[in-house]
Amino acid sequence: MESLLYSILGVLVSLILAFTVGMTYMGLSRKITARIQNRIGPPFYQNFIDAMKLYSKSTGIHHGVMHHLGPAFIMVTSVMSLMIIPILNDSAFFTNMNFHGDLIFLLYIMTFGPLGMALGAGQTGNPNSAIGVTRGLSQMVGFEIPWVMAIIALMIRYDTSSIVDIMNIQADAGRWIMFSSPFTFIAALLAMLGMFRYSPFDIVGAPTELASGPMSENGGKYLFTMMSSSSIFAFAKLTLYVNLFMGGADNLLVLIIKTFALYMVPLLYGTVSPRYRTEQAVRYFWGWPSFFGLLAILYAVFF
Amino acid sequence: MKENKVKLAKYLKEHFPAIIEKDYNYNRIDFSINRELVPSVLRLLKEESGYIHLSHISCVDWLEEEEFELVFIIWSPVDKIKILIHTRIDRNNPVMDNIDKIWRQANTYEREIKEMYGIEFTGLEAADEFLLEDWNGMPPMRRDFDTAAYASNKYYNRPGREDAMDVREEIARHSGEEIPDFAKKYSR
Amino acid sequence: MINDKNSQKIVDHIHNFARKHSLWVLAYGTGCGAIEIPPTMTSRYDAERLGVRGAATPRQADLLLITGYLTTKTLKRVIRVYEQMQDPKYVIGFGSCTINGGMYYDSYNTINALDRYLPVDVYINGCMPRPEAVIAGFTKLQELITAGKADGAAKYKEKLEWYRKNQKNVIPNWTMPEYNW
Amino acid sequence: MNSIVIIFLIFLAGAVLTYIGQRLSNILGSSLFLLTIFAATAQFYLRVNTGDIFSFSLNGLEMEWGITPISWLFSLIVLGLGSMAAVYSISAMKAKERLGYFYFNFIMGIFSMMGILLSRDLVSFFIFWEIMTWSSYMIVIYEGRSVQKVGIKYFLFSAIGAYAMLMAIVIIYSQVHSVLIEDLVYSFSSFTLAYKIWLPILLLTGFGVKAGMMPLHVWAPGAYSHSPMAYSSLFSGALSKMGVYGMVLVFSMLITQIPEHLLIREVIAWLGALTAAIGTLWAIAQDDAKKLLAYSSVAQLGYIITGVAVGTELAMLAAIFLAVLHALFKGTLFMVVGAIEKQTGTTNLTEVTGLIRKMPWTFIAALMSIIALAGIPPLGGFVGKWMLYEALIASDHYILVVLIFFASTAGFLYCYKFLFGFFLGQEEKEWAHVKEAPATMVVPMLIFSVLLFVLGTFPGLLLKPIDIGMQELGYAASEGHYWTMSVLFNEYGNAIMLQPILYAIIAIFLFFLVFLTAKAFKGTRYVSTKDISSSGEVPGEFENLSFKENFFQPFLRAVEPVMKRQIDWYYTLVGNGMEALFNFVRRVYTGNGQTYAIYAIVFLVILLLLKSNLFG
Amino acid sequence: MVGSPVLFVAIPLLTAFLIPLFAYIWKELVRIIPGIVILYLLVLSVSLYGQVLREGTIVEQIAGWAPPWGINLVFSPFTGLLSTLMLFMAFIIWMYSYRFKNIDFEPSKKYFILLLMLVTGSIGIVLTGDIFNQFVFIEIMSISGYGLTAFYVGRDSAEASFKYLIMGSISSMFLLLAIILIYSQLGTLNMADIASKAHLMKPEFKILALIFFILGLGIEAEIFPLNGWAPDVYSQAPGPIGAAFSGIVVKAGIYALIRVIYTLFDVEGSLQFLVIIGMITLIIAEMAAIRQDKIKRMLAYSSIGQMGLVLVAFGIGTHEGVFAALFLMVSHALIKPLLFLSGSYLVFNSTEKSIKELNGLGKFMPLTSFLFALGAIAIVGLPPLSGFWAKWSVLTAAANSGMLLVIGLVLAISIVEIVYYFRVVNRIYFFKKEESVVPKIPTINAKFAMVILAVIIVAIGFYPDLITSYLHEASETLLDKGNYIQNILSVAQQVTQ
Repeated sequence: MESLLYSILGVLVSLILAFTVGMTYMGLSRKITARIQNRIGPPFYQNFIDAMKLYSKSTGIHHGVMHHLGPAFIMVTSVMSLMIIPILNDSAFFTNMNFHGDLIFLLYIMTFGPLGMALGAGQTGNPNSAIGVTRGLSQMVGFEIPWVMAIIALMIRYDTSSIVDIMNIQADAGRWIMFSSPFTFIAALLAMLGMFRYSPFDIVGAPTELASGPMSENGGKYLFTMMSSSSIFAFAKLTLYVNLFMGGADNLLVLIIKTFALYMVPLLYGTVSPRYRTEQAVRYFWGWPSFFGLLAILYAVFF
Repeated sequence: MKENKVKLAKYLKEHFPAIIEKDYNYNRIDFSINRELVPSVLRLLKEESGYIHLSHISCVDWLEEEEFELVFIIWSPVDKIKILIHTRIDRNNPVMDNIDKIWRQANTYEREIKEMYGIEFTGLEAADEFLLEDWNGMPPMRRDFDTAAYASNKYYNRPGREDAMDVREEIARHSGEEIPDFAKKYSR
Repeated sequence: MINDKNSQKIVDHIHNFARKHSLWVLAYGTGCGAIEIPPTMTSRYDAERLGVRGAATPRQADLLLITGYLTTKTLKRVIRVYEQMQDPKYVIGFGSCTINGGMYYDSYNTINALDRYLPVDVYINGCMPRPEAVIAGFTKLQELITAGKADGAAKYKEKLEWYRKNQKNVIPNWTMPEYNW
Repeated sequence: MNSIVIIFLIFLAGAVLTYIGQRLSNILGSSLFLLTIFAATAQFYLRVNTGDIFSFSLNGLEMEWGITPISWLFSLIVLGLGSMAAVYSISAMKAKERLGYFYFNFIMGIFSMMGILLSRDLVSFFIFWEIMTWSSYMIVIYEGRSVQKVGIKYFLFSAIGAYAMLMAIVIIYSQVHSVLIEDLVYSFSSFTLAYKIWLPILLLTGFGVKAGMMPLHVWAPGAYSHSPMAYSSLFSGALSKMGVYGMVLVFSMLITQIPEHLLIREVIAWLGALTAAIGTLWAIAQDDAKKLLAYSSVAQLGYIITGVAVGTELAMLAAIFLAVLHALFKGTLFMVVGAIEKQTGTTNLTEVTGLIRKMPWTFIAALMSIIALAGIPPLGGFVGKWMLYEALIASDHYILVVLIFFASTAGFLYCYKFLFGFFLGQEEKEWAHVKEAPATMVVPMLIFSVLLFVLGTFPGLLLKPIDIGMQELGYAASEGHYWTMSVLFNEYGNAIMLQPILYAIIAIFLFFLVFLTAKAFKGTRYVSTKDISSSGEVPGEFENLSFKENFFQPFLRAVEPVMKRQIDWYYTLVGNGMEALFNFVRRVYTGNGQTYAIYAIVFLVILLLLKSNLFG
Repeated sequence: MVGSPVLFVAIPLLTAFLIPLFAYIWKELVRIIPGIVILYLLVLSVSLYGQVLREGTIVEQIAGWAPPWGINLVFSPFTGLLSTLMLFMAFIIWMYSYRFKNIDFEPSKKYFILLLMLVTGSIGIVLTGDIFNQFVFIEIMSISGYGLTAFYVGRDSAEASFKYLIMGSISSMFLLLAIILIYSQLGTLNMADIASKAHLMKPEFKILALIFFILGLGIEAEIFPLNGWAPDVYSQAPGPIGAAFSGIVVKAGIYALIRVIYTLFDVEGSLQFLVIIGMITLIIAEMAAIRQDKIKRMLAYSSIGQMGLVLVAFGIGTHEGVFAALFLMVSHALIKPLLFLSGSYLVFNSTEKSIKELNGLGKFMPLTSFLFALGAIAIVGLPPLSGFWAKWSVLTAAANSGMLLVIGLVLAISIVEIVYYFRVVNRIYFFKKEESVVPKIPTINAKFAMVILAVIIVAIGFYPDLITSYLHEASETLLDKGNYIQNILSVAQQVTQ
């Protein structure tokens, strides 16, 4: 009973943590982008203000049940992913509701959100939304390939499908998987570029082309929910990567440093890249990233 | 260039004795002809002489002469010669032959001219509205359309513009050019 | 406790603070003013430091920016866009064309005073206003929001009939859906 | 009389009576139709126990009908889906012509499938197999002239498969001198190596055709999409499972007895995975919902084939689990398409839009089955796919996992296309009149949706009978090791509790739903889909803003090299070559008497010349 | 003893010559009398067959001459089965062609005379135990066949008949040559006697005789490449005659060939030769069939192909093989006439007789179309119809002898068969009817005849044991050559004693 209470508490705390950290990262990303573009840029807490404003806006309309459910779908995905991913190494309540979480389960629960959002976006009837959704799904098919290859390589190498086990193995060996299985890490990292949907893979939102795509009919609370869920999801993904490849974290500070370092990769890559077309993006992921994924699997099988 | 223009003029003269030619510098040559023959001239030029590109159709309102002048500008990428075909039509009964069977893009120009000048193109198939929405007065580009009066009548005019000078008079004074009669009524 | 007047005041204060520092702009790029927006947003003048940011669709936007003359044909669309925006919402008129018609005062198809048709919170003078002026306009709007005076949307709802009469005056074929939120 | 025989008699008599009854009156025909199927179903579940045997001899062959746990399991699919599809087809086929013909073949279809499952010998298996083929062929060509090419194609491939199977059976008979399956299994180990290889291959060709395995699948899209939807659900859901059933038998009984290094398992598993991938890609390219579902069926059967072919305990468990689920969700989806076709008159995804508010129950059924199809937790499809991945990884088929994962992810694309095309998007004036389908059509779909949900939450309900069936096939008991009521253990001993996950999902979902609605509930109103941000333009009443054409164009452009040519093209090439050959051969018969006389003389000369070679 | 085998030859011949006389009494008798005669013979044959099964082979001598010298008729389980089958088919055909096309008095007289003679010839071939006598019967059969082919007045049928005549005369010539060879060597014409003395022949002569026999009988048995006449004849003769050819005449030809190969000589390699030539016949015929656009020609090629398959089955040489061949013969003799009979009503009023004209007749002639479809399904060997069991027997027989290639080829060819039959069936049911075609509803007797055939096909399909025991008995008899010789020659001994 006590452990259940702890874990529920842990989930709540890590939710708040994820929201805060995720929002800050988003704000920082705007600041960093601005600095790179020789601007002052908004303050790092700008995203909190935006979220607050969106929450305070009236949400007068919906286009039907699925439109209403769409943001909830995404939120469920983010929270579920966060619940499964352990936040810290060997922590009493920061393991969350982790049930020796299965990586495959994670793969699938992560697709629940996009599909839900796609349904929501679909019912708005805005053609831009539908176009954005088709792009997003196509891109997902693209980056899931190297990503799943990396995960399979991990599972082969370490004979487990549990995140906690992988973290423990790294702790025991004293070596991050990032270094012991470099190909796996490269494949996963390249897949991450697509996951975060920064440039050059920002074909889903593409404000100037698609009027922000799937989100184009969502304002107010809908947008707030989407925004916060994407922050939480970003944090969850970063934590997952840290857990899998960078040996997890012993305390929150280390976690934040590691995740931020990882977060810089898609962000900095994005600031200097123009946008891909959809088929280019898809083919990109089936090129070098998948090749590295294949190398990772071969490496895992033979060594 | 020069020989080509001469040859062209001769060629057109052979087929259309009524055509009037006026040569300009460099690559421009103008022809005038009555409106019934315009489609034939255009078709001949397009299909026989290689003038495959219709650059524009333009319209001039000769209010005093009670006529509209239509100018068809066509161009040949081979000869690099620009031909302007002028034709005049009656301002009180503005009807012209539709040429969008010769050039598909003529349709757009014709719709614009129809809306802005009220010239009917026989057999023009197009949606009812092009640039103007819900317009049912005099075509606005005709010179006898008084746009200032229309605007002040239709739109709310914020007070405070009264001290505005008439720029036109100032210019006339400087350059010594006379303001034509028909423009005088716009002067304040 | 929540419905308490004082606590409502605090909540309003926080909300206004958030709204003030997060203005999402829907730039309706009519006329020559549209070209002034890019310098305003990019590195030279960087309006984003004020929390001003472009929004892609009316549903997400707070601020409608009319950047120049409006033909009657465009006015129809602008009204539609304005009505699709979610409360609270603000309008900034941009350049002398929106104020009194500017150089198009005698055109047969441009309106001369925007505030007859939409509730304008702030006008920015000039033909065209420079980015500094634009930023000054944003700052002015922020002040108004803080003071709680940027209530154009409320005015629009209040005087809807008057606005409608004016709109219908210049748009003869009124086929638009009714404004209903 | 033996109860198995009684079931068959019910079916046969029912089929004939229904045909006659339909001639007399519509109601009589329909009620006889339902009565037959339900009577047989009731008879089967109430009176027949596993282990019942009925032996007889025909044409000097010992034959046997009986029921094993594994066939009992597949009979769930056949009779469950069959009876639901029957209920559905009453309304779906209303006001169509030649109903007697349809009902007759429908009953014959179920009859033959039950026959296949109940056969314990190869000859009656083959006979029922062929009855199944022609009865389904009859329904495929129900629509008339436009589908006769499709019908010929279907029958041709079925015949190729069936004759491959017949050849195997004949060889088996000559070797074993018995057609009983158990005798075959018993003596298979004493066959020569060549027979050990070729017999399974021949049998698998036969089953592979019905299961739509890769180079043999070309009939499937046409046949699935052109039969009446009431039958398509049975066709894709149950009939194709007969191929899977046969494959399960072959892989668990025969292929276990041949050396591993022959790679038959690998080849078939790869074919299955390729089927899944290519089928998915083609499904994405379709604009017609029927075609889309047909290709999707091919793809889904690809997973199942892979699972069966890999053949470890977990893989087999996953494959059979997926087979049952595929029957449920694909059956539902075909029913959904049928309902939409009935209500709107078309199944073109680019035409129909925005039915969600007009056909909400149909939408719910479609949504549930799509979620199950895509394998998203918490519905049943996830459990099956999860087990399949675990099994493939545990048995060292890494590239296969990637391929199947690709197919499954790309599957989202057509899933979304299906839902978006029919139910979401702009609500056009054209479809304003559409009403919800009649209750008899909706209820079967909803029953299946609920079943999908239940099986996703409590997979143990289904895994238990599968486990019993697999023990019959010689697998070790997996109970307690792989599953309990709702907890799944994987190969590494890690567990996934499905119920808590499900509850968590529902809880979070409700929380955010309340969060979104509670405060501004009064303020939030429905506005029509014409009221969207379209740059201020007001869409006209008949102005179509739907995004439908070239839906996944960019993606298809990315995969263009793979899809340049359909396999059909190669078959057409072969077919044309054959036609040319036939045409050439035909010229032997010139129609000229003198030539024939010369032939006779030439024949004589040849015989005389070769007489020492020919005759001793 | 219910009757003598002699009656099978004597009665129909007599009737055939008497028919013109009956016609003077009452014109309808021309049509009725043949039926009564055939029916009587059928009953006789069935009862004789029963007796034979109980008591053993009946050998009947004609005119009291003992077998090696005189002519004798053998009614064994094998020949009895065939003669019963033929008479049954003859009866069906009579029933069907009673008032077929309202044949006028004069033509109908000819028609039934020729039909009776055709039946006589065929049964004679099967029953006779004398090789020269068999030649005579072949001539009777052929000549009536020429006549029936040219029954319709017209260029095409005359041409077909002429082709048949050419081939027939080649056949007779080589048969005679073979007979002369044998007689010159052995001095006997009795089959049993030849069989018992065959080893005395010089091998070269034996093989030469065999080759002549194969050539001569091959023409009647329609083996490739001697079957060029068949499609023309089948398609130009009246519909029921096509049925008679495929159901009766070919069977007689096959019987003669088989008798020569199985009983007369025991030449090594002849069975393999049968398999090879049968396969070639099967493949070429089916390939040709798929490209036909006239329905009867298609059926004819299909029939040739089936005969090839029968030869293959005989060529297997085992008991199972012979059993399979007989099963196939019976099954084919039931199905192909059904196809011919229903098919000829389907194209009854059309001018071209092409497959195109069958379009959409399913709606207008439901029963006929259904029966045609049933026949098509049966002949391609789909269960649960009799064709399947026949094919099954052939395949198992081949498998038991290890002929895997044969199995593969037969099955591959079956797919070709499916294609062309289903094309036709699809046309019947799913195409739009041609405007020019006027459907013709079959007469009641024709319907009855076809339904009887269909019922038997379905019955055998569901319960093949109906006929298998008879077939086993028959194949036993064919294979037991010693017994055959002994049976006949013992009669001779009885006589001499």
